[in-house]
Amino acid sequence: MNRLQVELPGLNLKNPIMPASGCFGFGKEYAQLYDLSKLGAIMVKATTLEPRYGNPTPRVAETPSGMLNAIGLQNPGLEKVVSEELPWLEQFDVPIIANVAGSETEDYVAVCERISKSPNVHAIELNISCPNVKCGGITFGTDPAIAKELTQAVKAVSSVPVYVKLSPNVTDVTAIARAVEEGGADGLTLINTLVGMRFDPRTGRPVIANGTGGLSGPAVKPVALRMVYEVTSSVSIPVIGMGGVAEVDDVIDFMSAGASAVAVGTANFVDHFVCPKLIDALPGRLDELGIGNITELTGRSHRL
Amino acid sequence: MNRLQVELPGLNLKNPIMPASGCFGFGKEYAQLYDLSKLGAIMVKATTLEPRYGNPTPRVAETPSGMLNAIGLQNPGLEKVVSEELPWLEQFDVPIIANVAGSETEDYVAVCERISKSPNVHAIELNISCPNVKCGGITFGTDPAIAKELTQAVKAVSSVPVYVKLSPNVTDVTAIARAVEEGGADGLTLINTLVGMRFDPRTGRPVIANGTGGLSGPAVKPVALRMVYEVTSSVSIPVIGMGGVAEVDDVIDFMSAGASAVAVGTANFVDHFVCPKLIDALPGRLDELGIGNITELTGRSHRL
Amino acid sequence: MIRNERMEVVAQQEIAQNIFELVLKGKLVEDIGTPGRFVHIRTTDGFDPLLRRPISISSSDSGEGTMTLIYRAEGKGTSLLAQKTAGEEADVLGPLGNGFPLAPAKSGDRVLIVGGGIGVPPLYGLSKKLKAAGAEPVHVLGFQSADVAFYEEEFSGLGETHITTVDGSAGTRGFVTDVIRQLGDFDLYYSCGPIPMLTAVSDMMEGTEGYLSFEERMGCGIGACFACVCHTDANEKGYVKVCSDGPVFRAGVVKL
Amino acid sequence: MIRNERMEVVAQQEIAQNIFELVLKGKLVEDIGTPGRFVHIRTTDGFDPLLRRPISISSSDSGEGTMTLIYRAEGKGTSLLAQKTAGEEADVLGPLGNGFPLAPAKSGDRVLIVGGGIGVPPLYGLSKKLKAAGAEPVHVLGFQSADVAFYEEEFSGLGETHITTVDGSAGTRGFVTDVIRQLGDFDLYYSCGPIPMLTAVSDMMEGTEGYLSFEERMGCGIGACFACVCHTDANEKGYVKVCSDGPVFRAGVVKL
Ligand SMILES: Cc1cc2nc3c(=O)[nH]c(=O)nc-3n(C[C@H](O)[C@H](O)[C@H](O)COP(=O)(O)OP(=O)(O)OC[C@H]3O[C@@H](n4cnc5c(N)ncnc54)[C@H](O)[C@@H]3O)c2cc1C
Ligand SMILES: Cc1cc2nc3c(=O)[nH]c(=O)nc-3n(C[C@H](O)[C@H](O)[C@H](O)COP(=O)(O)OP(=O)(O)OC[C@H]3O[C@@H](n4cnc5c(N)ncnc54)[C@H](O)[C@@H]3O)c2cc1C
Ligand SMILES: Cc1cc2nc3c(=O)[nH]c(=O)nc-3n(C[C@H](O)[C@H](O)[C@H](O)COP(=O)(O)O)c2cc1C
Ligand SMILES: Cc1cc2nc3c(=O)[nH]c(=O)nc-3n(C[C@H](O)[C@H](O)[C@H](O)COP(=O)(O)O)c2cc1C
Ligand code: FES
Ligand code: FES
Repeated sequence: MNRLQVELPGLNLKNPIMPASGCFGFGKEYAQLYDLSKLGAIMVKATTLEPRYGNPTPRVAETPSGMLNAIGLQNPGLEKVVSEELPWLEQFDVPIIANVAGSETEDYVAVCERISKSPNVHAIELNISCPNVKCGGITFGTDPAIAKELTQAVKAVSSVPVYVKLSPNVTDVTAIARAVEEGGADGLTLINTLVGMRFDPRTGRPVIANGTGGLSGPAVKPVALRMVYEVTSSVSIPVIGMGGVAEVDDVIDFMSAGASAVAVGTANFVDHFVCPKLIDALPGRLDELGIGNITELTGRSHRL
Repeated sequence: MNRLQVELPGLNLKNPIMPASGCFGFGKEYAQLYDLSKLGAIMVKATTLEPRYGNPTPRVAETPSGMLNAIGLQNPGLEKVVSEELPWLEQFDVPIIANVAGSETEDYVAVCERISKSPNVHAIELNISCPNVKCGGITFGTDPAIAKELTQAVKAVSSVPVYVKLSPNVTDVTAIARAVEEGGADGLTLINTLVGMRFDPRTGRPVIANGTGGLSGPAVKPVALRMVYEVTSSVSIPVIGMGGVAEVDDVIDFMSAGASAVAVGTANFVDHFVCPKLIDALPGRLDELGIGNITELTGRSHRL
Repeated sequence: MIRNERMEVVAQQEIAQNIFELVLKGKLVEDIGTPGRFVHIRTTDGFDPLLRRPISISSSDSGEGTMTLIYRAEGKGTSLLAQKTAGEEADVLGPLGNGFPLAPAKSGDRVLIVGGGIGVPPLYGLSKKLKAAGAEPVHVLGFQSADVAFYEEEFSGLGETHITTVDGSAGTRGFVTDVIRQLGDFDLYYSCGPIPMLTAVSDMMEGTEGYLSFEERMGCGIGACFACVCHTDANEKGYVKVCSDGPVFRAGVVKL
Repeated sequence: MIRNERMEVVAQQEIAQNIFELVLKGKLVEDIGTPGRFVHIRTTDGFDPLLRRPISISSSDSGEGTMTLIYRAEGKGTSLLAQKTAGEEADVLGPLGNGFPLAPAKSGDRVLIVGGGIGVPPLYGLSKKLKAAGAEPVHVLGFQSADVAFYEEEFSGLGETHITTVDGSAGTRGFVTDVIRQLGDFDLYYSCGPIPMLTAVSDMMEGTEGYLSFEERMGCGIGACFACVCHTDANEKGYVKVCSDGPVFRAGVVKL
């Protein structure tokens, strides 16, 4: 019995730790550092129908215990992802969660239909919340009705379960969560980044060329934990939690708050071995906490 | 000529630096440390109609580069504030901004009418955004129509200009800003805290007794700057910016983003002399930047 | 007067497992006065960890201009503090809080002093002063186990000293109350430690004048933020602030 | 192989105003190979500052197992790094990036090496290797002023060395291009420094084979996050990543 094992729609995870989308490319770079088969899953970089160059640089800026990014969904486009990136990942024994972005429903549908047929793609992560792209993304993520329709459209064509990635930049995250659950989502992932800015005090100009960027890292963890807690109180589909995870107790906290698994984004830039380290640290920490299987942690705080 | 001077509705500020509400009590404690007459203004602790004990403890928890609080608006109530706290502050040459909270329109109106007659109260800060109080606050702060009505009601009775304090926990902060501007607000202050949680990994329980708390400190600065930028792009009343200010360049950044003055909250707990230090550091920094009067900074990033 | 001073680290050593004794030098020491007050320490110049850490003043030497703190290095802040070595500086705000009142102790009084774990440090400075004032301090100090126990010798130098450990690895096995039960009557008592211990001690000593030192999560440390309030027994809405009204309260004031 | 190693600080000294020379020892040095590669350094164990700092390897000594970095302590991260003293550790990821190609330099070639400010360090290791390969390096190093200039002697030991400063406080007053203009023809050139300098140098050297080292804000430092892309001249959507495709590119590849 593997006490770290977690079963989710479409995903049989060796452990609940996976790199978050956009922080791990399509795996090639981190594969130089460690064996990707160790990971619970991999959320690969957002894929769009056409290749995208993304935003001008600077695209990142450091903030206290966090960072801003406005990459702008740079990616090689559906064709290349399906013909090169995903097949390359097949050498590893790890399920892939394909993050899908677009500007219109048709884009999303086209990408999901095709990418969900790739043999190692076990789930779709529907990115309706990317704050760094001008049109589309943001309305999908902030309007419950639109989010629900998109979910339905994608569910109709996807060959694998669909997880919808929620934006934290909303008044009531549970309203969106309930809407996409009604739309047929198999699970949720949250949070994406908080919209933020930084300025250059010398010039008064924004540091990020795009003006605004998405805030991530330990700074946002309290907001992420609160939203995971709220969302898991109001829907019954499973949640993959993320936002500032960097230490083993962060994994414990996200699961206590209600998450079934945990994604790690920014921390991969700070400690490039953070994912395997978390996986290695979990059994010992479970022992200290007197927990047998990690699944017992999920939603613990709701049951107190 | 005082190059740090800033003129705002009801407020003639020696300098743009003021302690934020709830982080400075009614001034007595910090008066042991330095002369309060140095400050541009003081935003005193939220006042409610009746005395409030607030939430159970623990009420604060540390987070990466930030903190959560759920004080729950503990305060001695209108009568005592008006008869004891405010008169005590009259010995200092500093305008007071009275932060007013309530659960219903009638509370707000009653407190504003009375407190605005105190001789040293030069402005009201209408707290429609406190995330730590169960009823009231949060709806006032997240619904544009309700926020507008409340503003109108308070404006009708207040003897001094009214600044409305905005919540960052909304999808579109500019919608609330425009609504309260239409309601007659003389100015805006932002941001209040972001709703967050922290858990105790040993037990899975929230660390803050109230469950959720408000996130403040340097961690939230990127979100605060973005909202100040957005709001000052869409209204024409002045904004007092806050959220994570701790260093002189934070003051520069908030003003570049559009703020006319800046409030300092959490940083008062980290460096108890931060306000006078910022005030002393500003002239030198303006020299370095080649800026004559500090008012030239306001909204600089919008003009680039 | 409350100062914010970059104090000089004179010495730091680990005196038990993860328990550090830190000697700091600076002007702030001049104003300490009574034992039981505390300081608020910033452990990094950055913003993580953000908040100051409240640590009791264990003892002070106004001649040398030094004070001694004893603390457990556990979380982020105290672990950083434990890395400081002689010659470096520490960012200290203080002295803060009220401290233990000495006036109630008359010469010849038999005074019970009860400490639990990391609540023990401020009682050392207290006991020294009581002894100097002619009182007879009797110490009961409770620890988890022998490896985290400290200052037994120092307290023994001042008066009768009993150690208890939960696992029996030093002194009597059990809790401080097991020992106190056997020590007869006292004119006065002082205690500092975890809430369950304070409750047990004050229940047992009911009828005797006593002073308890409390801990609560703090923001400002000076009374401005209302983070550290405790209900009083007086009435529903009554409260005190641990940082500025306390940390020491007469037994019975704070609702336990 | 890319390692994440806690390397030993062998020495650190300030060699010009706010310019530090840091010598680190560890296994990572074994894999450096070509000059011009960089390392990514975490400057605190906490989360503020959060990101690693990219710093070029100035030179390395595989016998000693050490490498030397030269950097300006300016912001939060580099200021923390500058506080490290011999015997402490630094958290280093590397070696990263491609480095300068040595193959194009033939024995006897006259090679121009142009550095600007904090772009100068990696050129030192490069020049040593070129010299060892029998080429004749000619250095033109531009600084703001004399007090932030460094390594003039070291470069002079390897070949003809010209210093320029903006304020004329050392060497020729003006920019590197003012000097290069007078140095005649070269077989090859290498340059590292601010973008305006790279632009001016590559314009002036048009027609000569050259290699330029770029800087861009980084997230991961290994090619995974797309933070550090630059447009290429090739086509609209073409790009390279400074961290993993670079930081060194043949002149003309990156759109300036
Ligand atoms: C008046 C007073 C006097 C104290 N005197 C001593 C002493 O002499 N020696 C000693 O070892 N400890 C003492 N403590 C407890 C000490 O403040 C905490 O152990 C310390 O703050 C924990 O910090 P950390 O970095 O180890 O933990 P972290 O887990 O990183 O702390 C996170 C946050 O919680 C707060 N916190 C955690 N534990 C406590 C606690 N028990 N009380 C208050 N805040 C806490 C921290 O201050 C910080 O804000 C005292 C506390 C108070 C209120
Ligand atoms: C490949 C490469 C090699 C470099 N080699 C050297 C070197 O040998 N010596 C040296 O002094 N400097 C070098 N730099 C620049 C160095 O990385 C920055 O000066 C440093 O990151 C600034 O950090 P800080 O803590 O001083 O500044 P902060 O202002 O605190 O930095 C804030 C953020 O901006 C980033 N940043 C700031 N300036 C730069 C910059 N110029 N380039 C990239 N990121 C930046 C930081 O990495 C950090 O993420 C190199 C940069 C790159 C990309
Ligand atoms: C550089 C960077 C790029 C990102 N790109 C994507 C993306 O392509 N798609 C997506 O859904 N989220 C993207 N994200 C958001 C992360 O997946 C994650 O939701 C967020 O960063 C919070 O987690 P963290 O604090 O652990 O980084 C990106 C984040 C970063 C920092
Ligand atoms: C302990 C604490 C108490 C607060 N109490 C109030 C309050 O009573 N009324 C209010 O409008 N804001 C209150 N705030 C919010 C601050 O005024 C400010 O808006 C927020 O903390 C962001 O600024 P900062 O990051 O500088 O702290 C409180 C904040 C803290 C940390
Ligand atoms: S800690 Fe702020 S009032 Fe006590
Ligand atoms: S820094 Fe991440 S791709 Fe270059």
